[in-house]
Amino acid sequence: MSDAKLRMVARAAREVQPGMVVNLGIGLPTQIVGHLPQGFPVCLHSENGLAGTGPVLGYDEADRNLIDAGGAYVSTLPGAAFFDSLTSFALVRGGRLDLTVLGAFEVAENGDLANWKIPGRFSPGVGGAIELAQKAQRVVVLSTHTDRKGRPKLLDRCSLPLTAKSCVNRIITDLAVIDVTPQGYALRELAENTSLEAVQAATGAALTLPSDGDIPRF
Amino acid sequence: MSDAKLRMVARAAREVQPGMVVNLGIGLPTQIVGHLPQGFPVCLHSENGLAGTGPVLGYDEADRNLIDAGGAYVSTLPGAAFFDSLTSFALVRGGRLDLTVLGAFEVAENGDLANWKIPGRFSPGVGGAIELAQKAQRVVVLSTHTDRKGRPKLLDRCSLPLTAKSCVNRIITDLAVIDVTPQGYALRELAENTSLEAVQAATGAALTLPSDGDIPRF
Amino acid sequence: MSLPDKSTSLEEAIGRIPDGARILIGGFGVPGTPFALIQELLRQGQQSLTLVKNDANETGLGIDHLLASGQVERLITTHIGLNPRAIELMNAGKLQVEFCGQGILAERLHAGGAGLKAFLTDIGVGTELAVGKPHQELNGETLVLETALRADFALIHADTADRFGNLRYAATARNFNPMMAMAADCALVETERMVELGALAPDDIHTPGPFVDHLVELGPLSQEYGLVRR
Amino acid sequence: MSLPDKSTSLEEAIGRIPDGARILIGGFGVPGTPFALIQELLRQGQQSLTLVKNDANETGLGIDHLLASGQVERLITTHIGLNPRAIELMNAGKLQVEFCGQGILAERLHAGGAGLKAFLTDIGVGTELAVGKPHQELNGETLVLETALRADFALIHADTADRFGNLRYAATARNFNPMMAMAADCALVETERMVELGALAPDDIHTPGPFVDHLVELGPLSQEYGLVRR
Repeated sequence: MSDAKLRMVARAAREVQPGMVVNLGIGLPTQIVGHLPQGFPVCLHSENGLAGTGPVLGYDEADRNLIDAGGAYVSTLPGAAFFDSLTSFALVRGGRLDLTVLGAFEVAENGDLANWKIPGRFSPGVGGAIELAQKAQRVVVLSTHTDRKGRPKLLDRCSLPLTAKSCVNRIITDLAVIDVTPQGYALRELAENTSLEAVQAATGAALTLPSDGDIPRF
Repeated sequence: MSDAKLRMVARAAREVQPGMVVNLGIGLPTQIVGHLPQGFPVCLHSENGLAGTGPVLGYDEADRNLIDAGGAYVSTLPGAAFFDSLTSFALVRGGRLDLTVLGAFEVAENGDLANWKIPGRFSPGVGGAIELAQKAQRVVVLSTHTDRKGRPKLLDRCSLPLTAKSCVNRIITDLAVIDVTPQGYALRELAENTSLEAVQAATGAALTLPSDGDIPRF
Repeated sequence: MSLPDKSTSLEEAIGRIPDGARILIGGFGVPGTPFALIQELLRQGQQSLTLVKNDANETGLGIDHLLASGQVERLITTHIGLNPRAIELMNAGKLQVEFCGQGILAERLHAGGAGLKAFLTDIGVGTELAVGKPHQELNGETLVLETALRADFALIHADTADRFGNLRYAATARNFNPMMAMAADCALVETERMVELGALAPDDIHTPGPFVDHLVELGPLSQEYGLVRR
Repeated sequence: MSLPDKSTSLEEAIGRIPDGARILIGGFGVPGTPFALIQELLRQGQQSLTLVKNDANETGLGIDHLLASGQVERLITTHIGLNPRAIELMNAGKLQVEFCGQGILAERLHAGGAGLKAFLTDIGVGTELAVGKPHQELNGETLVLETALRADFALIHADTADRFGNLRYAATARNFNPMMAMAADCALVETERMVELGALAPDDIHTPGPFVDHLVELGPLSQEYGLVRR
């Protein structure tokens, strides 16, 4: 993993508070596990029917019946529980999921999220993303600031089909930590190796700055 | 139990076919268990969360956590399962209950059943009766032919609040076995010690007789 | 990573409940009724409560104490036939009672716990039980709209639990407890046995820990939990 | 009294399925997918099927065989991203695909299994996922009406079963199997182990026997059940 990605993931790990029930999306969010302190009190939820997910296992240690929602063979913590998909999403929609960390294609300044479909190119189905995004108590997007072609992912409006409306609370990228507020995007932190100007240039909507002008680095 | 009641219960036991899932209401229907042949293949359902209910137990053998829906301490058959109330009524409404045998205050010739409320005198709540009556694949009423004051319970219309509409398939009383048909009540069998005239007099609606005039006794 | 410890005391658990709270209470008859949590609620004396419980227990047992003490303003239930006091209070207008079909109550709690808003059913159509409820057509059939039911608290009785709140129930003591634990903002659990994390096999858990907020291990069980001699 | 025996053969179980049937199939990825029942369905060759399954498995696994053989007309699913053939057939108009949110699919199956008709939810409101679905207001909130989902058959994979059809699933192989067993007119189950009546503790059963119709004990498991090396 590049230094930039490591920094993003380490920063995202600080979003996980003690005692939370957390669902980590496929890809970068999954890497957060490696950045939590030893013995940190948290319950990871996998929407295919597991609470208390432990670290990923290698092929030789794997149980053929025990995967996370991304298909990785995982271990369980002492106190883990298995359940059916009905119970798993009741947990999400019923308000028991404190935090989800997800990837994104696009985010809008009102918190709209698009992360499941690119018409004509990618439409595999929404899976569990819609309910995670709409119903987690807190939604953090962990994503590169721009797409592969350098275009901003943080926009005033999404152009892609939405996963859920007004659901994103915070966005953590390789460049910045940005909150979605009633006044739009609010810059909270800057990555070590970037500048305010670079972040503004890479963002497709206006950024509110801290009123005291002091922007912490991460 | 009187001879008449014994005869009713024994007759009702013949409604239970091999392989059925059956719910027996409180009171007389519960007595059916004692009239099934040894080892008879049937699954009794108790709506408080049990399939495979066995015979009632005495106080000394009872488990404080194991009752049927009438509050009786019961045993379980090998292969019994416990489940929550959600699953229990899913079984009923989802069509997995082949037969229920229930008591009645009143039945109407279109199959309407009233067995839960007498306004001003008795209104303890409907419990599970509504779903059992409306959704069992087959509903058999097991009841005296008349009430304590000698008034017919089989009527053209119910006067009491309904438990469920057009739900009763068959009525077994101390006097007769009567089916609910599109043409109204159809007399199928007469009790040993009664006459057609006595049954007609005790019934509050017209009775269709077998076309061949032959009425079996039970 | 490790799973958080949610164990607490009876007093502290029930102390979270304010006057006017809406409380789901597990149990069908004696089995599964959280008698110790109910006794502590009686002792602390919170007022103007709305309770949701399958039945009103019997005289001198369980929520009958709360009816007798006047702490209950409203009861949502399926059947109160074994509690003459409940019927008397209802008939005297001192207790508001809302009756619900038993399986419909289970589904309303499931809907609440699962974050759904309402469901459509043919149960009760054409009877007094559907009067006053919204009706609507679907595919030519007339259906009743039943709303989801959630509450501020749930009082749950478990047989065995670990400190994260994974629960197991015994026999027919399961009944409404799983749905109620899921349908409350704050689920308070009493358990007959507390075991170490990992002592319950992950396949054998009836209510997963994430649905539980606070957990109390019971001492010796009071007489209320015992067999009822009839 | 005794509980009936529902054991049968693979051939007889799948032989009940006619052309044009609507079939629920358990599994999330490999775990819980009834590969042997699917292989027998491939062998018998029933046509014009509608399948309901969380995902389309991966190429060369599970229902991918039925897609390749052209037996499937329609697929109701949540995500087919791991099966390029499914996406290709969909894009070519050779496979009708209806997408459903994962938890909404679970609830639609629950509603079907529980004999409810529909439910109201805020999930998907304002997104393309709610387009074409009936909307209605409840307490000032705009909601989507999601209909119950039932089918003629369910193909279920259990870890352990007794001859009455009480089932236990292993780890995350549970997933959609319990709701699907409940939402079918006829639930066909394959089990890795068949045990005697009474060998499963009544408190430890995931799917109670009354929901199961026919039951097949598997021999040695095929490679499809094994670990997937990535």
